Amino acid sequence: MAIAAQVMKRGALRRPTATRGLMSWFTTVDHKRIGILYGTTAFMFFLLGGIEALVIRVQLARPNGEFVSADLYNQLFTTHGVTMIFLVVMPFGAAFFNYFIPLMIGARDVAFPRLNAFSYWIFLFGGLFIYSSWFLGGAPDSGWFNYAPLSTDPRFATELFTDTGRVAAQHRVDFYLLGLQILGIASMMSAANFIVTILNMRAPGMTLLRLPVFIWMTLVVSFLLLFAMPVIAVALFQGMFDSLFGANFFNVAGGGDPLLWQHMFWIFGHPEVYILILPAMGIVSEVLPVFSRKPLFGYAAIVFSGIAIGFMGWGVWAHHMFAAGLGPVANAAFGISTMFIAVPTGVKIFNWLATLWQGSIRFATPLLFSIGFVSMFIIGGLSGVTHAIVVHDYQQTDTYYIVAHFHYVLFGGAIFGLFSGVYYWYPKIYGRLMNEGMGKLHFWLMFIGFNLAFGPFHILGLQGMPRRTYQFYPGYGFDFWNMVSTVGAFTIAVSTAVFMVNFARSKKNGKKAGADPWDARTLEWTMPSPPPDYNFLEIPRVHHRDDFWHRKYSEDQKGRPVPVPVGGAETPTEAEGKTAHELGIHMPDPSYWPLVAAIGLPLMAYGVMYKMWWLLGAGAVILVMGLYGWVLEPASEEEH
Amino acid sequence: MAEHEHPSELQYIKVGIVLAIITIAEVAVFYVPPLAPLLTWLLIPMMVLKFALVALWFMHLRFDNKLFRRLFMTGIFFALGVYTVVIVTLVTKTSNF
Amino acid sequence: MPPVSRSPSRSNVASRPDLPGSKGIRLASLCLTLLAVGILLAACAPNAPQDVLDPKGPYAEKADRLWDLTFGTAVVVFFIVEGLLVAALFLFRQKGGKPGNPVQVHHNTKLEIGWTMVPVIILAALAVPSTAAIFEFAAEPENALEVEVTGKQWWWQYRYTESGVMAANELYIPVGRPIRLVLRSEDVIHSFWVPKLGGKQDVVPGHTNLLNIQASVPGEYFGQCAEYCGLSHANMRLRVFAVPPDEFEFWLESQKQNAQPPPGGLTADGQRLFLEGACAGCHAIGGTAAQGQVGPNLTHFASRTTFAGAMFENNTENLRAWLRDAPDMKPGAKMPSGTKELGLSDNDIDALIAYLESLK
Amino acid sequence: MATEAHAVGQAHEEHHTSTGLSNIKMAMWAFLGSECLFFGALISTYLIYSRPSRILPGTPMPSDIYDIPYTSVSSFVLLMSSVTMVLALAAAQRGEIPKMRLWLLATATLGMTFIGGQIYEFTTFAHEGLKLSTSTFGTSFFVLTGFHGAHVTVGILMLLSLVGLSHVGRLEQKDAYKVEMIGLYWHFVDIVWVVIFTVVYLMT
Repeated sequence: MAIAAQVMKRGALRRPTATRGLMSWFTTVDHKRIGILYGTTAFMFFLLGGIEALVIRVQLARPNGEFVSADLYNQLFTTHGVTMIFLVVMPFGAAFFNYFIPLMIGARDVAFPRLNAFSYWIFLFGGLFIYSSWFLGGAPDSGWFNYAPLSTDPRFATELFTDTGRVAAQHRVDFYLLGLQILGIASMMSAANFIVTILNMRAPGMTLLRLPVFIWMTLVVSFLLLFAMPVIAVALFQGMFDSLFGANFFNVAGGGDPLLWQHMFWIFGHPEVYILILPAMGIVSEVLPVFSRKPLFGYAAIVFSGIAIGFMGWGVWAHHMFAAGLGPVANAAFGISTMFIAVPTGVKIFNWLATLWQGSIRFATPLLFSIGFVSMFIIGGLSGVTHAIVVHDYQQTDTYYIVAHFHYVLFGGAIFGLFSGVYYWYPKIYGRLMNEGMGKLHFWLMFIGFNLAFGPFHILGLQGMPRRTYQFYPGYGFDFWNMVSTVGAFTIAVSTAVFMVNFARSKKNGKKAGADPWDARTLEWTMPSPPPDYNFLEIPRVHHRDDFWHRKYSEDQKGRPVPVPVGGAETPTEAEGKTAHELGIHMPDPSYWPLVAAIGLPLMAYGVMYKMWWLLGAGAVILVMGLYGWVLEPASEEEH
Repeated sequence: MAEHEHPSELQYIKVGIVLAIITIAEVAVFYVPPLAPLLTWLLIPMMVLKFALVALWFMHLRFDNKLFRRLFMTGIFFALGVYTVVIVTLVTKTSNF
Repeated sequence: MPPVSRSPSRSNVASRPDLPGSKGIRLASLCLTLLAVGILLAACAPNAPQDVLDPKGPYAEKADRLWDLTFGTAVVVFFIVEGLLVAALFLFRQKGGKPGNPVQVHHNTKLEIGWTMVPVIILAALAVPSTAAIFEFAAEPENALEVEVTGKQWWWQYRYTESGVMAANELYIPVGRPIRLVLRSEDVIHSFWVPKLGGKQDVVPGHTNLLNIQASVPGEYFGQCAEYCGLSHANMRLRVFAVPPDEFEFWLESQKQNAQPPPGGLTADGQRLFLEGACAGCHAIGGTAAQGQVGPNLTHFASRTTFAGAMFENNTENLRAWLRDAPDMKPGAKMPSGTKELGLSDNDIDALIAYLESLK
Repeated sequence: MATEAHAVGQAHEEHHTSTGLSNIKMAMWAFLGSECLFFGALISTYLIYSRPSRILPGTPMPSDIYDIPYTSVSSFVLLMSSVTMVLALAAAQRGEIPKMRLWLLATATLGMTFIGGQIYEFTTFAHEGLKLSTSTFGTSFFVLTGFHGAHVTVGILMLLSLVGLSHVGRLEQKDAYKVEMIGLYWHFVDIVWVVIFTVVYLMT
């Protein structure tokens, strides 16, 4: 009892204090380091998802491809989709959110630093859990939208032919059903964390309408996550009950309805599309003004159109189900709502164009990727409008035309935007600039490779090539463009290699960046690069949108910028090189508990999947003990 | 600001008594056969009232900053919106059952 | 502009050389134009039997007209917007590597209202015919021929409602008459699609979906399952044979007949094997004791040009390979492997082939 | 509210936030807003799946199996636990720790009574032939009420943890916000049951 009381007073373990060294990465609660962890992990998964894509493209380079079996192909396209959406684009966005929300709003950390670390570890373990399926009987093979009952009814599990006869491959889809639940927990927690951070941790004077657009888009994304994740969580939960415990949610023989899955999936799935694209839109909205030396045109319109997209995104989900037989009334209603969601997106594009117009445009790599985003997103947006013609969508849906559309939105859009962010913020994160020549090489290779890889999909889809087919037959006119696409895919792979070399070399050899290499506009550029662990020596007081720019420049009568004599970034002071502790700034201490508690979740998931109840119990105990350790940790600086 | 006057314990207990009375009324309505056709329209308002009483008084939404109310109402709004459409489309869809 | 060098970073900016952007822009616009041209070319691609842009019936044509309208609008918008983008990049690029001093324009309300309203008007104009078409497509056509379609992993079963004629994978229809398809599934979700005759419609277990198709020209039309349905989704194909009405009636009459009894010899051996072995458990043959419902009805098997989900041409060689080891030819096939699972000898297989080929 | 200048050393601004509102309370309300979509999905599923046309013939119908008086009592118990919860908070805010502890224990006890009742109800239904896999009714009923029961159970654990904290002096007047947060969760779980009781049980 005495020991227990002692533990409850002092915490079970001493709080770690190291902020350097390998171990410190496991205990860190610094939003910047967590951001780097997110980014690195997302990039690792990007490589895995990319390898899957390359295998797919080799298989489809020629008709009747024999490179992989139908069984392996189905696993590959499923994991490729799941990886790129849940393990690449979402966490890549989260990497930037983590690193830059506090820096851009003038805060020292996020609202809940340990919760932030917890989200990361859950995300990592969720991703590893899904990938562990490759070693445990095969990866999920029902496609990323995992339509019931193919996915949820064990009777339809893939039949494998072995020496002993036909064997059903069990549990493959369970990795999807349980893994995405784990990832969903991470997303919801970080969403709540970012919402509170953005609403509550702003520097004095940083009113909502002075927030950088990237932060606005983050806020919208966080709300979308907050409200969309529960819907898929329930669908996954129900699918899990069908798959493992014989429930009837999607089992027709028991009265269930497979369309319920589709509704729930797409109620989540459509906001998810905006979850994936809005961060990139935010990045582009930061990059274009900096490299055209003009403020973002129509700030309010861009912000409100972002919010409008967030709302309208909830009213279009059934356009993924036009061919499911919902009836003409539902199809008409969703067709019309889908048409009009193009409007706020169009507004954004026009405002970006107007930002460039009459600017002084500098073709640095971040700008090139942003231009790549805008130009490719226009194509994706326009093909999106063609889907809203419902009776022609009956032709388009489930063909490569759709695959083309969403790759133009998610690769041409999201990935280009995210790479723009990498090049833009790399000097802030690592203190050195990335090599411009290699950056431009990367851009052009990726831009050309991307259009070669995905442009032909438009044509293939309209020629009638359905998606998710492990082979196409000769004589359908699909041969040429498939080969072109494969060439494009490998061009993208080469461009990614260029990026990796550039990234690694620039960390050592890049030109020193200084605080403000781009003559930028927002607060993160006021501090040294890389930023000290406490971010701001002094919490800034904000007077303007683009506050940092206004510190550097005033305007003459014509509205042209005139340098202010004493503006600029923080100059090195006696504070440089000193830790937060030495400066008397209280920063939250590292903690073991987020990592410990997060380990419990995948264990619980394995326990449920294999019905090893002891493992479920053990995982739950680890989770609960981790949370107790967390709550009882000495609350020296951080209270909750 | 976050500081505000909380209701007294007596008020909480009064709210509790009202909640108890509504619950009794709900069950009573359920057992009166002549009211059967109206059952839904009688029960829904009582449910909403109970919901509102707990949220406004016990959860302090009545006294707290309106931001909290908005956060909560957004969730309710989205839930009502999307799930109503789902129920309507699935129930009206021609089916073998 | 006076030299600015208060912070070290500022000079950093000015000294960075910039590659001329215009070359890249030209390259990019070339790529984009090629892409647009490629899509247009796809419309007249030869040997594309599933080409959406080559409609051969009123439903597909109606959708195609709406596509032309929308795609045309999209192309115009594309060139305007991308053109503005390229123009901005070209006109307002930094010259001589020196940062310019642009006027700090923040917004322009009139302009912004304009580019909000113009898309609204364009989209509203597109929405009207699009919405009307949805209801046209859903309406039940007059004088329609009804066919019940059942999707199964991984083949199609047809039953002509009026005559009760059963068929698999290959659908005969009369030219010029609308076909009302009643779609059901016995296992997972499939999607019935013959691009040149109409759009696709999902085949959802537990639901009965409806789809109208019609051919205005005689011909052989290709189609395939469009909703991912498991291992052999890629191999769940179909053909539609649109024939003149009198030819169709002739076909229907012949399909109503029971199978001819075998003349004897190898064919009779084949029938005996078929009826006594595992075959009859899954397949039905009209006029015999074989009434299995799992696999396709084989009463007029030899009259079909393809088999196994329209995957293989119906010839002796393919049939032999199929009977030897179906799962090896078609991943996941429910049809047992003749050699590994059913223990059929080469002679057995020859007999079965002889019998199947007699089922005209 | 502290609004000192942002001097060096004023690092962690727990007490002066941009909106003046508590971080953790805002996060809690965001979470509860999100929970509405969780329960909304499960309740909607139940509404679709408990329709007579969906339920397989020969399996129990809702009207056959519900014991309204019994459920009314357990619903009443859970409803009253909200009263004790809010009284615990009032005591905590006044710093009356022993009184708070008593009310927390009362709340947890009422919660456990409710869970006990639910376990009994589930067993009875199973005996009468309604299991998870019996029909869509069984499936959607057990998953909805079970999911709610899991929420109540987590709530009970948190209430008991609060009691534990108060025993070792880690829950004082200044920590009343901890009681408030767990109270918000508890009330939410309660109002979800208000909906379930009406929509699932009474409107059959």
